[in-house]
Amino acid sequence: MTDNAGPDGPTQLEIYRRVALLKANDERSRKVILAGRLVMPYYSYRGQEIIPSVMSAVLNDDDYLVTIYRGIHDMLAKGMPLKDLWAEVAGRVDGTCKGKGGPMHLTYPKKGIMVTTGIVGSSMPIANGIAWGSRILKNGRVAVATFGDGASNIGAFHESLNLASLWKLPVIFLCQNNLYGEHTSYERATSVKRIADRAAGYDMPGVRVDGNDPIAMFKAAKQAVDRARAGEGPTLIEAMTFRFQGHVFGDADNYMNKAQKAAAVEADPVPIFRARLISEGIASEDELAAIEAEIERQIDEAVEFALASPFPELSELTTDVYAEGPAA
Amino acid sequence: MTDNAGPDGPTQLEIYRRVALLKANDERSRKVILAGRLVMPYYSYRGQEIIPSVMSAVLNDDDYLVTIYRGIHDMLAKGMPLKDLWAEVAGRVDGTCKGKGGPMHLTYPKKGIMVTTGIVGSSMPIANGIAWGSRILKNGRVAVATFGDGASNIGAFHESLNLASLWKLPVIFLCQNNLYGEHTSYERATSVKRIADRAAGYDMPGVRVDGNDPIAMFKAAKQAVDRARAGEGPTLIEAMTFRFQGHVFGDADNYMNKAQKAAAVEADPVPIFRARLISEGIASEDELAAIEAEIERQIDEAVEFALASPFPELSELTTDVYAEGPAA
Amino acid sequence: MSESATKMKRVTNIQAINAAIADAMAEDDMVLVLGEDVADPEEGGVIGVTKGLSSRFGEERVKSTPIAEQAIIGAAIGASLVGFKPVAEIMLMNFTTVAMDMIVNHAAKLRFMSGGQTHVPMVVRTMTGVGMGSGGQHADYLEAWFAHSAGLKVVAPSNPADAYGLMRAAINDPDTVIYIENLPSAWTQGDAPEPGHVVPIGTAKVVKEGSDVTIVSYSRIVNDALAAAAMVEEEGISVEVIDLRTVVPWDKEAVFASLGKTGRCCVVHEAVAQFGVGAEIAAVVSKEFYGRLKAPVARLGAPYAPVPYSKPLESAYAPSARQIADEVIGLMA
Amino acid sequence: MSESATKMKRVTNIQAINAAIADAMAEDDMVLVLGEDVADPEEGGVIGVTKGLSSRFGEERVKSTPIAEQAIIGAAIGASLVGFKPVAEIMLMNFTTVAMDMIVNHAAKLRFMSGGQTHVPMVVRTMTGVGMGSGGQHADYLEAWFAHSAGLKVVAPSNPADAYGLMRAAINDPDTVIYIENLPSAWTQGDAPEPGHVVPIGTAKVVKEGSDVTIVSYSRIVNDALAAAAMVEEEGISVEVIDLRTVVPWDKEAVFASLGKTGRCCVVHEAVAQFGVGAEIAAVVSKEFYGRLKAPVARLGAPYAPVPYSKPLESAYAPSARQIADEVIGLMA
Ligand SMILES: Cc1ncc(C[n+]2csc(CCOP(=O)(O)OP(=O)(O)O)c2C)c(N)n1
Ligand SMILES: Cc1ncc(C[n+]2csc(CCOP(=O)(O)OP(=O)(O)O)c2C)c(N)n1
Ligand SMILES: [Mg+2]
Ligand SMILES: [Mg+2]
Repeated sequence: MTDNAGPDGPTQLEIYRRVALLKANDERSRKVILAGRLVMPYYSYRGQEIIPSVMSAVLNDDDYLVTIYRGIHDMLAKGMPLKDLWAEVAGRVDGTCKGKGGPMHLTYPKKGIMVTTGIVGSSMPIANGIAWGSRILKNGRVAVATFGDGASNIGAFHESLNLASLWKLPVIFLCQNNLYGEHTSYERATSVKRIADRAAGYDMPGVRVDGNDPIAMFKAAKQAVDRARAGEGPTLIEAMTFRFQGHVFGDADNYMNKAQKAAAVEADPVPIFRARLISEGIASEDELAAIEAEIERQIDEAVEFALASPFPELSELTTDVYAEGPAA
Repeated sequence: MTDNAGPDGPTQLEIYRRVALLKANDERSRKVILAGRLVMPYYSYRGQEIIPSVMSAVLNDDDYLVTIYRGIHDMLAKGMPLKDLWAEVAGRVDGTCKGKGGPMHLTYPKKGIMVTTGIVGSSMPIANGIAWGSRILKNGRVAVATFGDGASNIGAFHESLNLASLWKLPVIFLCQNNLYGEHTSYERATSVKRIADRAAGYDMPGVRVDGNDPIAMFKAAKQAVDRARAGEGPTLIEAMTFRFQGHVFGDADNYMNKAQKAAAVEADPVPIFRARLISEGIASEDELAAIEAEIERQIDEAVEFALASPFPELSELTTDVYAEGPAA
Repeated sequence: MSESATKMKRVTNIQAINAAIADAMAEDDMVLVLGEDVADPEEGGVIGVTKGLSSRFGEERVKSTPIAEQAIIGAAIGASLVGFKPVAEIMLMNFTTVAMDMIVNHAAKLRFMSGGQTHVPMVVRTMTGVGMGSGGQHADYLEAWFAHSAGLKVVAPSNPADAYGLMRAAINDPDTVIYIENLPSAWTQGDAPEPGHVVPIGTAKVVKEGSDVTIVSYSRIVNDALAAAAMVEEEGISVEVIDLRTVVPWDKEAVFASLGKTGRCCVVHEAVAQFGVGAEIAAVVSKEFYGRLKAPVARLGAPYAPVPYSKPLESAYAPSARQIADEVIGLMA
Repeated sequence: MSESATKMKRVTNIQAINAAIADAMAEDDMVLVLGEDVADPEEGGVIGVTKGLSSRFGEERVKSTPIAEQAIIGAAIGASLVGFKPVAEIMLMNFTTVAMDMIVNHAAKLRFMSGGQTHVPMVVRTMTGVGMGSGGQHADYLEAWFAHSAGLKVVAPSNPADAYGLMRAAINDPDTVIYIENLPSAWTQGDAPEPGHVVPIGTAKVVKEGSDVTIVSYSRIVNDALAAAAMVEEEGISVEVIDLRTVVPWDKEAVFASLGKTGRCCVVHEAVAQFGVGAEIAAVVSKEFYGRLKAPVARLGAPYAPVPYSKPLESAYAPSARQIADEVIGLMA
């Protein structure tokens, strides 16, 4: 029922627009932190930009996303406005969550970004429920749960995939396999060679794909989303990628394999994608440079907006706990 | 490294001795409850006798077992004395646990019966730790975790199999697939056709075997135990069987498929095994009848012993909470 | 089953809860039910609390699940986030231990962490209580854990009419409500609720008036408190019994009003006494009535130990009417 | 690292805990370590608490695990049952929510349920505390949950020397000990412990003597209590500060002795005040000192809300030295 076409030129350019935004935003985040303008726990996604950029190009605006602490790339790709995002990570009232959630709990239902969790594995059970709701409402929306390779070893993964398959839910389990879970390498934590192979244990399609290849990633994402929307059930996608930085910005990352890391950085998917867009005539150097310049400008604006936004009042400490206000 | 021989005659007779004990004990338990001599939540294992009888014939006395609420068959097969067992389910001081544990928490370390749990899935993570300890001590002992088909859908299953495989632990995951988890049929709860197939997701051997066939079960158990003892790591055994009674004794079991149940009872593995022993000349009718009579006698004795044993003192309410006695 | 329950004179707790969920589902398409064995092919729950619901409302709204409590609560949270009002069953309270992340890190906090953008209007039904002879892992009262977790509400009815009214309130509540059912008294009868009867969350009820001592309690053991009151009445002690019904937020006003009369307080619950809900109530009361109490606040709960199996021990585990009566008498000494 | 720590004059909490585990492992082959990232290929833990241990004692005794908290605690329980003394790390306290079944239904209860045949002498190390800017799911103090679960012990040191001494005691303890480390003060220095120094579980310490008010506290916030004591001292109020060090079993004798002098009590912890450990202490003290207190027992804890992200809110979440001081002043009014 789904064809196997890759993205056309305009779609690729659309994807690149996101990729460039994500990369620039990551670099700016680290710069702002290093400059001491902002203090926050920051989980860099540098190297993983292609995956969510493609996924969001395949999704509709009103499809749902449940993501994790390392998920700012997912959110930006899904359409979270830069200003709201920056104000939130700066802990200001103009943030998506009035500054109360922070970088690990950004939420933006207007673009379907329903939950960001800091608990490994917890995106999946919740995405199931959203997908169940979609199906009852027959609104055609699908839900995507993103998570890491490390998360594929925790109980919630297992329970979620079993339930989703049994219930044939319109959900996509998107594993971003960056080969590390905190300080632990893939092989030291995961007993199976390919996480995608675990899908068979749930009678669910499982596909391992090069998440840094926009064409391959597009095909895999499209197939999964089409399947979900057609009521055929969930898919597990294992998108291979790499985390260029340590687990949390500032850690020494001595636990990472130096050669493996150097090779991955050498094969940075963003400049490769960019070069191909030009070589294939999809966009000119000037066009891309203009896009990138515009992104920088928007980030400038967002950062300044965020840092000028006020902190929340202390009364916020006890609001939003219950609908009615403070209790007990 | 392991041959594929079935059990020899004496071993089969040894297995039958256990099978007969288990069956007689289950029937007696229900009788004693029906007669009102004992009140207890009773999870009948009738129909599943072959599995633990074979498994324990393959294990040594000092190998370990972690079992579940529906596990009295496992414990008897592993060597828990009848008197201690009956006194425990009767809540008396002469019980294995002084009456404090009860039928869901029988424990008997003298025969390696380390934990009986009432929480679905929880036998597995604990068995891993016991196996880890065995390996450190280099004592050659293996650990068996038994659990049901329903338990294969809970998170602890997944975490345990992954860890056991990664650590190459001397542990056997013995799933007794009786096609129901409480009131829910296998297909309504489990997304995969064969639980054994989930083993591939942990790079672990997984085998589905007819758990009611002593020969097939023996081969599977032997291979898994040999593998574990040889330091080659864990195995998942899915032993197919059927629960002749409802989930807990007394429930109406309308949720069970009548035809399926009738067919299973018709194919009761115990008389089949018994008849084969005779037809193959492994034992005579008289020998088996004598064994069975002796078992009945022992059970008589155990029941009377148990019911004559005193209840624990009220001071037991707060002992065994900490080593030092009552706290806080 | 459901329609009739509110037409009968006497109903069991099971019938009352069943009727409450059924009535809510009939009124509002957004009410869902999920949990192990809850649909009719599985007999509508281990003890039939949700019987008939899937036949009446369909298996898309009433879903039996695998044994997977994280998946159950996760699905309920997700559905909540897109506008549904799920009633999720965690069969026994001890099994919430495998779902605490979903309940406490997520359901309780999403409203706050999202700055009010999302919320989780689900109900978590769960059964517990000693008396079934099931030993150490099936009968704990863990309401203190949930009470300590801001963002959750906790209710625990003692009788069918309140069970109905609190369920209706819980389903309508915009936040997550932990709804605690006592298992051994599930089959106990009481007066039937009026259809549509709502017991507002946070409202206690004076179930017996009195002037000497106030007993504060909730869940099944309220009935023992009433029995204790009757016992001491014979000795001339007049006891007021307050059924909190809601543990969070507990009805301070009602408790304070009663203590204003009696000046003596005994908190009773089935949970372990140490670090239990009674500690919070005793601490608040001791402070609020500093210098005005006629005796120190008494607390009664289970001993600091797991639930034992052996019948005589199990029977002695939760405070008995006799023990409550003795405690009350002690307050008058 | 370990050998030197007890030779240095000043050490961090990290160094002290590291030294305690290393010394215990050197003395006893049965001591094991497991948890996420704990071995040296993973840098000996996210903040290096177990650094050097796997290199010194081998990867069979010091094992990094997958992200699977049930598997971690399960493995520790299993090893405990066959004679080992495992030190299991659950990186942050909020992640105990996925392992509560193993901890509460199993570790805490196996001794009791087996009638004393088995026991679980494991230590569960876990870090928590506000101040890292990590928001709602990484900084909760949940000791009240464990305290309410009979069969567990709970300790929470406030300084490196106690951290060392309590770890040594916890490893030697025949029962499960929940060992709570404050994350933001992990790098804070204090006097180094003597090698082999043991702080017996259940013993509080008077960290400052005084005669007007007793502050009862534990974990990092003891330091704020001391600061508060210094503040009010200037106003002529003499404060005694008790560092409980052990939450279960808490040292009633020490607290009662102090209150015998002061007659005024303020309990301070970082956990949410409502239904927190402070409630138990306040309830017990109010009863024990009925009629002898000079003021109602004060309780200070976090507000009834999740931990907020925004810095000014996060900073205002746990009670500050200033707030503690004000509360103490209030007690004198
Ligand atoms: C239940 C739980 N355990 C441990 C942690 C601590 N932790 C945070 S991120 C992380 C690594 C996760 O790795 P992976 O799933 O591969 O995602 P990645 O960070 O690589 O994107 C760990 C262990 C947590 N947040 N939740
Ligand atoms: C975590 C948890 N959830 C639910 C239950 C209630 N429960 C007890 S037994 C059972 C069914 C288990 O089925 P299965 O694993 O197939 O084992 P069987 O009883 O068939 O031997 C359930 C749901 C439980 N004990 N623990
Ligand atoms: Mg990763
Ligand atoms: Mg089964």
